Amino acid sequence: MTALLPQVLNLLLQFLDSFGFLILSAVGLAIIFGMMGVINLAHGEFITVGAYGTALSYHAGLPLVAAMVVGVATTTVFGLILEFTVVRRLYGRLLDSMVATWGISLIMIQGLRVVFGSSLDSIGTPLGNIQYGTFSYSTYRLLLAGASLALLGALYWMFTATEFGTRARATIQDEEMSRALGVDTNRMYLLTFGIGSALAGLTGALYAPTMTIVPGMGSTFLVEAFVTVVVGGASVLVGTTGAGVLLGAINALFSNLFGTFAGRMALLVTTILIIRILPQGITGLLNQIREEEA
Amino acid sequence: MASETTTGVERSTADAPDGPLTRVRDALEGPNTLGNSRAFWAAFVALVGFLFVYPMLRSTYYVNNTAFLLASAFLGLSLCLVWGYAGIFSFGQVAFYGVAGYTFGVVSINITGPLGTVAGLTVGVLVAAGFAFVIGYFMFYGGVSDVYVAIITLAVTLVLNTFMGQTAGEQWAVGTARLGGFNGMTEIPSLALGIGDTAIRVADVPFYYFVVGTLLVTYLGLRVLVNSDLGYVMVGIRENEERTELFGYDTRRVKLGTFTLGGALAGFGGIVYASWGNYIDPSVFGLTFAALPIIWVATGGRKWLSGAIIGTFVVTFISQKLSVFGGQFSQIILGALLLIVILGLPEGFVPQIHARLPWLLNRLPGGGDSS
Amino acid sequence: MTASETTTDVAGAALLRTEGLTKQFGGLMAVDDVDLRIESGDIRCLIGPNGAGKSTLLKLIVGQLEPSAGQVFYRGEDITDLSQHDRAREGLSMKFQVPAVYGDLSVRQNVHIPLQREVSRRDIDAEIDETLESFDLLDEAGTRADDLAHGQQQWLEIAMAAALDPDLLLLDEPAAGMSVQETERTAEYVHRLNDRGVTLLVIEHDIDFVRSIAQSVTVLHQGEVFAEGTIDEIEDDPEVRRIYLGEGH
Amino acid sequence: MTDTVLALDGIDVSYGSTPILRNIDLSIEAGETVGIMGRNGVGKTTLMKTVIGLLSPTEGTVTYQGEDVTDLPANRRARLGMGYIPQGRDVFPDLTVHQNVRMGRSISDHKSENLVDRVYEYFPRLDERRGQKAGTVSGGEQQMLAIGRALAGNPDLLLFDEPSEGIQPSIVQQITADIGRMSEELGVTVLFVEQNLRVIRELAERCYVIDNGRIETELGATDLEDEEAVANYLAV
Repeated sequence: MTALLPQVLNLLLQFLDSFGFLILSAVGLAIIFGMMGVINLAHGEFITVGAYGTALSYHAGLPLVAAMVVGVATTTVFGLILEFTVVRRLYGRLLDSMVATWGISLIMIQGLRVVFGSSLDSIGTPLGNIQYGTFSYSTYRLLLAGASLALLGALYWMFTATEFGTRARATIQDEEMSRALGVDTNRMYLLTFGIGSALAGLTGALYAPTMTIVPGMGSTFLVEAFVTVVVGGASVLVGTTGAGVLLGAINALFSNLFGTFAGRMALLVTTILIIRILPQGITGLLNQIREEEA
Repeated sequence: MASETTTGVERSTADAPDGPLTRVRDALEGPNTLGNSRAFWAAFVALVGFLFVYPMLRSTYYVNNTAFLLASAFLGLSLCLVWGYAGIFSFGQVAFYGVAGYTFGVVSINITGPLGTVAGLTVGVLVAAGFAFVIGYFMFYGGVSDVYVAIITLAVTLVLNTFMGQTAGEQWAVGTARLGGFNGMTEIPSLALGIGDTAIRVADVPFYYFVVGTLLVTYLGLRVLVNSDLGYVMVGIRENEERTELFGYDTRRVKLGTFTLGGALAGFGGIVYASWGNYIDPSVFGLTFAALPIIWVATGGRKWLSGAIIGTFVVTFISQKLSVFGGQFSQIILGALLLIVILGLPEGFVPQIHARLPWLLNRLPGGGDSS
Repeated sequence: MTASETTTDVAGAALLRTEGLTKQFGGLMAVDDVDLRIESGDIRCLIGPNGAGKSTLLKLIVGQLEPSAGQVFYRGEDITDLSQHDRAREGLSMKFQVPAVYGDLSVRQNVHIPLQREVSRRDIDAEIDETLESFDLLDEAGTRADDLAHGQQQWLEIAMAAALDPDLLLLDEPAAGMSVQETERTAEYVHRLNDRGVTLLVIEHDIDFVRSIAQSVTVLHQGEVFAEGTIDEIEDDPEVRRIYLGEGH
Repeated sequence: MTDTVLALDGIDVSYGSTPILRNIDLSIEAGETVGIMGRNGVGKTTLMKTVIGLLSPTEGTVTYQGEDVTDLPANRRARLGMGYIPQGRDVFPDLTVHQNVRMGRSISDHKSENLVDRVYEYFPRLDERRGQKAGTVSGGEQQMLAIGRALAGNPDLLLFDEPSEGIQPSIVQQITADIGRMSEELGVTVLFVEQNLRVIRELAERCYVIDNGRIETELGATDLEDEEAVANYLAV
């Protein structure tokens, strides 16, 4: 019994860490994909911009939290400009949107390298570690798991309880009707893309203290983000959360038993199996259940 | 734009109707390929002739480099077939490329001599095709649709990247072939064709001829394929899968077959690459490399074989020059190029040039054969 | 109809028969327990007010939708579980309500794709010409399908469906959006196909068009078969008149 | 000073290369309830979408309250006071009934007052279902909701596409009565499209008949009294 408890606790902490990472990686991508049908292959680089904004302003002397705010703001502005200049022309052209945002990603990675060099000084993870028996955990990473939950809560509130959220959801459900009721859907898309960008920036800001800050760091997030969005399906909140729980558990379990590498492999195998069984992801499953009840 | 997608094929040849030359042209020509005129074939023969004498004109260094540029076209063509013709947006053609390259390495290191490389070539292509078949089966028979295809194939590729990246240890060896982690697999032998002492080692100039020869065969073979009944079905699936299904075609099977063939072709490209550099490493499964064939094919014109080949050659050539002269801006220019093509010339530059060719030729002194 | 009859079907009976065919979308019964019977050689029209379930019924027959309940028999054989392409190979063909041509391909290529199932490579060019000729599209052979006028797109799709040499052809509003002259021409094509031995099931709103082609008419209302008979019987039926005027039953 | 709320002048509309509407002229005075009737597929819905701005005419002008709105997008027109109730209701299925009703408020941007609470007075059944997802209520309730949603914005012009389509006759009657009452009490101008004879006769003060994309004729109040004549424009 006494030997088992630390094991279970360790697994739980690993799950929280994994869940937090999946959710924070995916949520910006999920919003842009779920609401606008655009696949943003530069999502990883949006996260990078958030991390750069944070690190640069931190090194310039801002306190960490303020630096993070700068990181988020930078990414948001960046996203808004991109929507206005490029992404706007790609609505309804899903595959083209992937290719074009890929081009953007190439430009961004190399652009960051040209301007800021091959890496920035790291910030250093704050808040120290939690010690438990032989296990040691970064307090900050656990805090990130908490942040992902808070973020999901905030998004849930925004989409269900605010005027903006209602209009955003109405626009996805029936764009034409929304326009006929006075919703400026172009502006809606601009704002949605801005929110998706802000969330990516937030992810970058939050993970900036834990990582080496290099121009190509976005790719660390991209795979997890895609896998989570694919497994989750089109429903931004429910799908993404479900996928985060499922994949986080599998990742934690396999990482714990067989190492990080096995955890990543398990993630992919799960994804392939889920797509095979549920082409519409967890969202599709939920809709099916709802249909049958109706 | 409309002209090359629509005009029926004119079949005026000097040959008698039903003569062998007409039959060959019938098989090679059709609305699914660009270049269905005598002028095209004349230019084509001239180009092939030039490629054959090229090694006599330039040093081995240039010949080797041109061979590398041309060899990339196998990967471009595989994506063109899968994405451009059948509408399957595979983001993971490099997975088959890399898997075949590694397989070739493992087999040819373990079985020494020419037999090993021939076996490696065969096994490598088969493994790539088999891998594509398995993934394709999962996707198409599971009802996975366009974007999800892209994401799954990309994810598969990236996991291979992770997997191969952690194979640095001693225990990661197949026989005498060490996988080598991020440092890659080294000492992969060059291709040798034949058995024992009679075998020809394919390196440098012979390698160049090998690439030119196989590319020529591949291009003509694919021309026959895409202009065949099957090619029409592929194009039908790209344009409207549901409609094509209702004409009695099993679209899932056609997609699976096309995807498998695409995997084999990409695999062949990977083997040529591994044998050219005597080396392969996990970056062939990386995000950056995965996107390259998409850039080549999208830029040149994904719906046409010639667009894929020319796009691959031109973009690879430009990025080589850029990395020499453009230095750190090469990726930025490449990304901008891609953006410009998608926003400005969504069909690629080759069909654009092709459509304007008659106009250009007529501007030349003496006019020209405008077909 | 008793249970024993559902499993046995006499050879040489109806070309197409549906039994208790039902399709539910959420809470809506789009098609509700429909028994339809179409004899070989018929031209049957399917009419009914908006939302009566006509298009859904066609999609169930052709296999684009899966029924919630019921069966589809074709030449006495239960084809309910057959895939769309297998049904097409059995001789079932369809023209959609919104023309589903290959917009980016030429008219010639459009016809090539279905026709190559029936015709060898050697003869296909001549056969395409003949098919296009019979739908007065030969002059447009090189045009991109998206660039055709609306009426011509409709005819192209009929030509494509007919190129499969079907035994049963389903047409969803073939004359929608057409001028009077175009509608007349469409009726002529329908007759020509029927003369070639094709059985037709046609959804149509334009009653003059229905009159010009139909041998028999089925009225669908709220997913159910409401009435069946000749066009005259249907037109004189006060109940049918009432559902069209929206007064229910 | 003119009291013309809506005027269409020489409107042509096409889908791609297919002409749907040809040379449509009509005008509606403040407070009127005007019907447009015709059989299936003659372009009625296209006409409604052109008025609200979801489709653009290839020719002609749309004038609303004296202002040329031909080039304004639908969302701008809605905010000028056009309430649109589409065919098939098109409620937002995943939003609650109340959220759906509130979606209509933007229409009243130009006014001080919105009518969210009045909606529930007119349709007590919606009040009972406030918190329910709109996709789960019955067809008749969805129709009430679509009306309520447009009404919530206190519109000056109500555009109504086939109020009777796909609804039980008893509810059709009730909804018809509600529309009549609303137009009277709120002074809203109503333009509706319909092929249900009874609804047309009950609601319309006058009526345009369209066929084949053209206005065939206009029926005044006395013409509408002749049931047989009207039926002939509609029936099989």
